Amino acid sequence: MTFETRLEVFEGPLDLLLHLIKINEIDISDIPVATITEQYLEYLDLLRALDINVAGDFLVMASTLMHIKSKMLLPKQEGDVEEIEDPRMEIVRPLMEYMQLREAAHELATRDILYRDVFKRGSETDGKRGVEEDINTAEVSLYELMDAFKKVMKRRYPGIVLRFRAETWSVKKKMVEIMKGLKGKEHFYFRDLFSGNTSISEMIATFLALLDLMKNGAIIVFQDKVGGDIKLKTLKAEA
Amino acid sequence: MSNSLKLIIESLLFAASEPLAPRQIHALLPGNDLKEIKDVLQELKNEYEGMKRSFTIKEVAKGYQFRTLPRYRPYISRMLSTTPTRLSRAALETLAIIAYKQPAIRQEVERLRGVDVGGILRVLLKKGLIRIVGRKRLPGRPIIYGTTGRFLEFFDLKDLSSLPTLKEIEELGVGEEEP
Amino acid sequence: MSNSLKLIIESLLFAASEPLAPRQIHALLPGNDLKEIKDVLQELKNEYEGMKRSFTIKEVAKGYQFRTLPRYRPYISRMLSTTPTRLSRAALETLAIIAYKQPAIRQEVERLRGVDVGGILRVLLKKGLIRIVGRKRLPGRPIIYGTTGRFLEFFDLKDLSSLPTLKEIEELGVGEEEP
Repeated sequence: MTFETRLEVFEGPLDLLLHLIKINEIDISDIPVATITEQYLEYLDLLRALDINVAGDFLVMASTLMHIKSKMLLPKQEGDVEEIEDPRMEIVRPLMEYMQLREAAHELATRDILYRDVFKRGSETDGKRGVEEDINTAEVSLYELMDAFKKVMKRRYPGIVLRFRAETWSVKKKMVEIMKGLKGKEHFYFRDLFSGNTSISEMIATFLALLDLMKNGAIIVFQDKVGGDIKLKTLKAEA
Repeated sequence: MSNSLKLIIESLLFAASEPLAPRQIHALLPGNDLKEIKDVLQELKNEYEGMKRSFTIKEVAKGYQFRTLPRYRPYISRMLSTTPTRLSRAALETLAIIAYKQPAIRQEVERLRGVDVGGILRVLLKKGLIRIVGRKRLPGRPIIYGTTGRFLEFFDLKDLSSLPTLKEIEELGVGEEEP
Repeated sequence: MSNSLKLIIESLLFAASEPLAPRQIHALLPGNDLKEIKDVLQELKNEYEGMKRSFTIKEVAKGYQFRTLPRYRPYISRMLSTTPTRLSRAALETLAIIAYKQPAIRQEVERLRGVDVGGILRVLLKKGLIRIVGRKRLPGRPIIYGTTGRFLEFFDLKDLSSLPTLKEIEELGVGEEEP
């Protein structure tokens, strides 16, 4: 069992970049910036085409990539004796750092985790009190104190500006839903995927689920003609 | 009798918070028959009795449960009585208001919470989390409350300025309603 | 070494809901010196390891705790019918940064992950895996985060120094991205 390592498809710009490097089988120390930039932008375009808000972080990386690309195009000064740093280091360094900590995160996930792999005495049997609950009952944390105050304020001043985070949707569940929806059907319109979705976060979950299914090779997404409606179908149906 | 079945059942008894009946265990291990499970439970019980440890397996409430022996009660109850106290939700809210609004008077806290907080203030005073700072120059000279050094210790804060501001709480999206 | 002290300590470990540090046990049994208590704990740990039962004593979060062995996981999780706490990859990565770089501020975490982590910090705070340590002497006095004892308990770590060392970049191949 993996520890939810593939829940989010692309966590952030670095994650997407690493993915592109991997599928292109590129050496991280010698990234073909032009190719990668192109693919990176294609991905962003895809997101936009699907009306998904592209996080600012992705855009910042896009401009960084384009900047590096333009630097790489500059003709090398013949007479330059001074060693100029490879402009790609600007992304290679954070990428390497990111890989390092991602590895650390992965190692954490493979430890004998309490309530997943090992159990202490007297864990609750009714299933309702999972870890979350347990974690909160130990002692009062500072978080709880802050939370308590927020709740009071909200009760007293219902109109106070509060940022409600929309319900969190499970990408896994969405994946199951999509697969169920496709069952027995030849294809399915992409836009219909979201017809029942009631919030932005649900839509994002649906979309992430779709990306994950694509990545797993469970479904393919296609258009009959350029600019046509996007449809999906399971790979099985195609065979 | 398979040793692995015995250890599986033992692990279940160990991790359960309530006594486990043979039937419940059977439901979890349908591959083994009830009779066998009952025998294993009995064997485990006998085994622990013979091991002379500080705990054993007892048959209680139609089930089996790990329990410490009565003679260790004094030590265990001493331990349980010293574990950190959990604050009620009401106490936590009151404490939070005092922490953020201090110096605060009772009326202010009650205005925000919408209920009487006399009893809770006493609890917090007793726990040493709040203290009386003085009296306000207002009719009735109401008592002013503030947090204590123990409060900082309790929440592992270096000083009061380390208390996150409301804006910072907002930025974390704290205060989200439970689903 | 007295057998009765060993069994008293065993009973405490057995009844405790959190890992017990030698110091905590010492506070409960002031008649015995700390060194002796530490020795007994080590002896108990070795004893259980040798007993080959379904549970053993582990050194976690600067204390000792009875825990089941990983191989009994399927049966116990079926019994508890809880979905194990799921930390998203984002949460795990954020947690890893805070664990390795602590004390860490949000900006540092965001620089390393390349994305906003506000919501994730909230989740980790809520789960009690990280805590607010204080504020940094920087413009805006940003909040400093660190990991908690629960983090150690959760990830089966004796203390922070037992975190696996960060791998050198050269050892990391891009190819091993997905497990």
